[in-house]
Amino acid sequence: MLLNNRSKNLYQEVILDHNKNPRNYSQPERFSHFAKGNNPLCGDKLDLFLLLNDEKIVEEIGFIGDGCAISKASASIMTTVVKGKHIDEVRKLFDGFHNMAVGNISASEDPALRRLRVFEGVKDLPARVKCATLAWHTLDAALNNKEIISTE
Amino acid sequence: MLLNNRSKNLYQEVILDHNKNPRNYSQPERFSHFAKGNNPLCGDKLDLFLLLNDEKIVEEIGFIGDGCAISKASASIMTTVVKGKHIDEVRKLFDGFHNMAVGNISASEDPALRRLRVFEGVKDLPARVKCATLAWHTLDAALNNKEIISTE
Amino acid sequence: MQTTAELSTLAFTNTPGFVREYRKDFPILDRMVYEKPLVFLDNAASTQMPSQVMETITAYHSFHHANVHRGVHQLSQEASELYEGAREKIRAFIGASSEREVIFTSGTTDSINLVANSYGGYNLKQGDVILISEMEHHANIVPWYMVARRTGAIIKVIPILDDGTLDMNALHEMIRDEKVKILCVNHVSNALGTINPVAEICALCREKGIITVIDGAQAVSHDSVDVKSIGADFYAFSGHKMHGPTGIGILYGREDILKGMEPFKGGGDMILSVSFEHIEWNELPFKFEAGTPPIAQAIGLGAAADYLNSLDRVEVKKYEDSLLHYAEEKLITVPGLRIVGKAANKVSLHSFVIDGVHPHDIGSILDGEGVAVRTGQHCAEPVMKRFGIPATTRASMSFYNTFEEIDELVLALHKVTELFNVTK
Amino acid sequence: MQTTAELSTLAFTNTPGFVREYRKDFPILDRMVYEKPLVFLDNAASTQMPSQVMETITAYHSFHHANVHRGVHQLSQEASELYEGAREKIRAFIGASSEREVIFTSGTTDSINLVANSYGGYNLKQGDVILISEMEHHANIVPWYMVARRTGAIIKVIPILDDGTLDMNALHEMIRDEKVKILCVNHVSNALGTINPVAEICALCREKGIITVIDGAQAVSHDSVDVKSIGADFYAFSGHKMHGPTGIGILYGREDILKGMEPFKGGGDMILSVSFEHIEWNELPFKFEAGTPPIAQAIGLGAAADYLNSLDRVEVKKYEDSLLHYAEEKLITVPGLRIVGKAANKVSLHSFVIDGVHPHDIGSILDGEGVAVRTGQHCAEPVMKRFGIPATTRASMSFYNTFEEIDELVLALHKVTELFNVTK
Ligand SMILES: Cc1ncc(COP(=O)(O)O)c(C=O)c1O
Ligand SMILES: Cc1ncc(COP(=O)(O)O)c(C=O)c1O
Repeated sequence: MLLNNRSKNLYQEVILDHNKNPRNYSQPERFSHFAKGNNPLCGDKLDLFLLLNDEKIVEEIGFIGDGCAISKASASIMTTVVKGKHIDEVRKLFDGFHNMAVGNISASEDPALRRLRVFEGVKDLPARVKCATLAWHTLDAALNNKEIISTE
Repeated sequence: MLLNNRSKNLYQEVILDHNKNPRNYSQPERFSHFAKGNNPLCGDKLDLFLLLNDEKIVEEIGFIGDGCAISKASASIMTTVVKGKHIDEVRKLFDGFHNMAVGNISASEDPALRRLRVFEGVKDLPARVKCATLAWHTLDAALNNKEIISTE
Repeated sequence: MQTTAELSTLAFTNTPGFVREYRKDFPILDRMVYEKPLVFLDNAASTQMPSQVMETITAYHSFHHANVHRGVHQLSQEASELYEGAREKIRAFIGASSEREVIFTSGTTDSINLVANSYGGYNLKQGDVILISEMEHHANIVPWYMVARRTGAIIKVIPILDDGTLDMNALHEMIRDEKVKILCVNHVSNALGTINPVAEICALCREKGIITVIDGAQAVSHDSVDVKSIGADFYAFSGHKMHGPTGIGILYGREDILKGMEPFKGGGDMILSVSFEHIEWNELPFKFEAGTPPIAQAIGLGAAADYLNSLDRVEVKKYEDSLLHYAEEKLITVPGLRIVGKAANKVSLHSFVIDGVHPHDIGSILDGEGVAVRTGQHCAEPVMKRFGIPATTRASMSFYNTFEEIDELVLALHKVTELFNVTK
Repeated sequence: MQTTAELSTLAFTNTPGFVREYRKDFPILDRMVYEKPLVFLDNAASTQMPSQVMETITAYHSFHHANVHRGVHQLSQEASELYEGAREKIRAFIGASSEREVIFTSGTTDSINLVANSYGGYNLKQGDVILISEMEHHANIVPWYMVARRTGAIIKVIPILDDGTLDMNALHEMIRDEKVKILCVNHVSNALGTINPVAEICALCREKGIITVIDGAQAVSHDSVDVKSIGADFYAFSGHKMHGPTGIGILYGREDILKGMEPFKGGGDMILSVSFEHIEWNELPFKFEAGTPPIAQAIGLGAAADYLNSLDRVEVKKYEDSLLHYAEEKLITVPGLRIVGKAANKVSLHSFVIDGVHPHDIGSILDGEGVAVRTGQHCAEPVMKRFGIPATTRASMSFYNTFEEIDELVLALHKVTELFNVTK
């Protein structure tokens, strides 16, 4: 059946796949940073765990949570993308992702966003931007040692 | 100068006269019944004193108070009308006056209302009905031994 | 639950002509969304306004507006008469005994806060019990939580059964506790659609001297309500859920109870005299209406009552029942779909979940198809916890919805399950 | 007071063309009353609404209405954007730092009750002092009286001088008392027209750590208001007094103070999570907006702000000043007339009494001539007591009133004094 374009752009195969089989979906044995994310509007909840090594590189990352496909896939893809990266780079990615999600920049402008561009479609669904960015805001909070954040 | 008809009908010479020179404007030496009337909307205030004799006839009546011309003239004319009357008759007059003021009956239907018909014009000024009837409601309250009434 | 055999005895199996006529009164129903005709199935959140109500409001502003109660001039007289006339319309609409029992508030939430503060705040003592049903909207929970914290009263919860009805056995048991002073229950649940037996509950409470606070927000648009035959002590509802304006609601209260209550808010018009040392409250209902009231909104609410009265409400109720059952029959054809709330007595709404698809995703995809439904917790978190689900999708119908719109909903849901690859 | 010589330096001595243009926006100004053209001089009670605002509201209901905040569907998105967009308009209109400081209420009265309960109720202790000016409207007295009774706080009154200005010497003296925690004063008095030096008062209070609650109900329609340069902790006003709808108002509050406050009302949208045991409040400003907000009214208020912004407000202020002084020159020609409230800084309203004629009679007779004024105590009983009068007649002007309308007022007043045979 034919789906509206906005929905088609957002609910791509890769998102549906990460929703069904989220990667790094567990609490790592050791972690140095932790935060809880919460989007009360749609009930998305997320616990995020990080292990930074001495060089400030993300050595381990894992999450556990419940939420819509967008929030879950975003968390899953985020973990795969940031693993092994320095936190300065991670923070840049967060900025880039956020700007792409709210439509400030196009994903094609920033090669670093290549694997995140599947979420570009949320910019047309303002109600869903928070779902897509929840994991990233939670990551930012964990890095800044804020334990609980909410995107309402 | 030409005045609007509604105003002319209400502010007749006799009302203006009673406003300026209210009759029975004092507290009688002896009284058996008393009530305070209050119309918070326009700040009309009225103390009413009555002496009923054994035959339940109004032997003495007096009032003191502050208020608009309509409320003052109405109190003044009321005292002159009810003096010497039996309370059954007084209560009938109250009903008649009230019905005339809200436009339920025309003054000409009831000869007893002859001296009160100057107030018939209030029926066209709904905001002023309470001013015209305040003294009468207070009289009714005094006869029923309610001490404070309000027409708000 | 209806079987197909029973369904065939329903009043309507097709959208009747009168519904198509009524639809013309609602300009918004002609809207397009993403180039598709809007299918508005979010009426439990807020209903749409007919032109008749809009015109009443515009006429008020164009010809009669002034502040009420305090003026001798013509406009103020007219505004006061329209405002008090609206009160009388609402009195008749809900069968209250007197206009003194009809208080204009800014909505259901404001109404319940008034009761919780002005009744509860002054009458509840340490250890007193407030019974609240598990299916309440937050509006009938949070004000009680706040007043309980202040007074030391205790909240106890009347449980829901698996089918989404109130556990009446538990209720019978719970009201035997003499500490119970107040019972709060909605007439109709916004999350489940359940119509509660409020007349029965109020009668039980009356016997025990328990004050009943009935949240009628979801009831007034679906059927005629008579507060006297329900026997409620308090009954609250909102304008925007009965095709009237936002910013207006009603608190009905029994006169003898209202009389003894302290005001909730202070200000102009609710007093007889003011000094810095002593203040005398005004009479009912004005004691509870501080300041300039929502004049235009009250008049709009009166017009909404007029509009509802102009419908054949018995026929409309039958039609909504048909819609409800038709929707059920169709919804259960969607793979993995489960309806939450299966009470025999429901208003025309269905809350449901689909295995493996989060309601928020359903809502977005339906939106893309032009179908407006609500997804989430519906301000009824305890209901979600009770059923062990994070949220539901809710399709809530009004008399202006059609059988064809239900078909659109179900078609869109099939697209969802196809996309998410849900099989039975 | 102006002498005639000074008068001639005024900006306008005739109704300028732009006023005649503005009048066309207000359909009600074309009304006839008893076959005479309406002369509406009761703007301090409630202002009239321009078509632009009416049209915004009707368009909202016709094309965009749905409940806000909670929906993923398009209409709910649009409604939310319009509602939050209105908040941003109001933020800019009053110069608040952030939208978190702008709370939608149902009016000034509701706003002040919120502060009295959520700030006063939690912070005032036995023996603490609330300073209230003697020229306050009941809306800024009664809520404090109620909270004082509950907390044991004491109300002290800042007196008014004979000219209708605040006794600033007394104020200086009174705020030296360390028990003073809150000071309440209106920006503009509705009974006298006085514009109070609120920036100065707020600065004095800030030094002493006294919280300022400024009632701006009468200020916002007459001049631009900037809450930051005033330095108020709280600033309250109503939609219907600035050409917007009834049923809506604003509470501005400084973010750091609002943050620490408990909510006033409980319900949907003001919480993050709810169980019967624990509730978590939402963020600012939502913590203070329980339930479905006055959506259409907020949007209407935003449109009213747009409308006011579209005027040349500096020119309009000059024009209103000219009207005020013209009215004064004319009024004092009426036998026995005395203006109550002679502050040098006044908005365009005059309260007055006439020897031997009760204001209520004046009001009725003026009404018969098509002239709408307010008579009574103007919800400011203490002001009446202060001046030893039972009531006044108040003619309050807006930018759409004309010099000719003042002439009509004065002509009608001459009829009154002739009828009542008042001579100098
Ligand atoms: C100075 C002042 N404060 C407060 C109010 C109360 O405003 P509202 O009745 O809109 O709540 C008014 C108007 O009635 C007023 O003039
Ligand atoms: C059952 C129920 N109660 C109370 C409310 C609150 O009504 P309002 O938001 O209009 O105050 C609602 C709607 O949101 C409701 O559905």
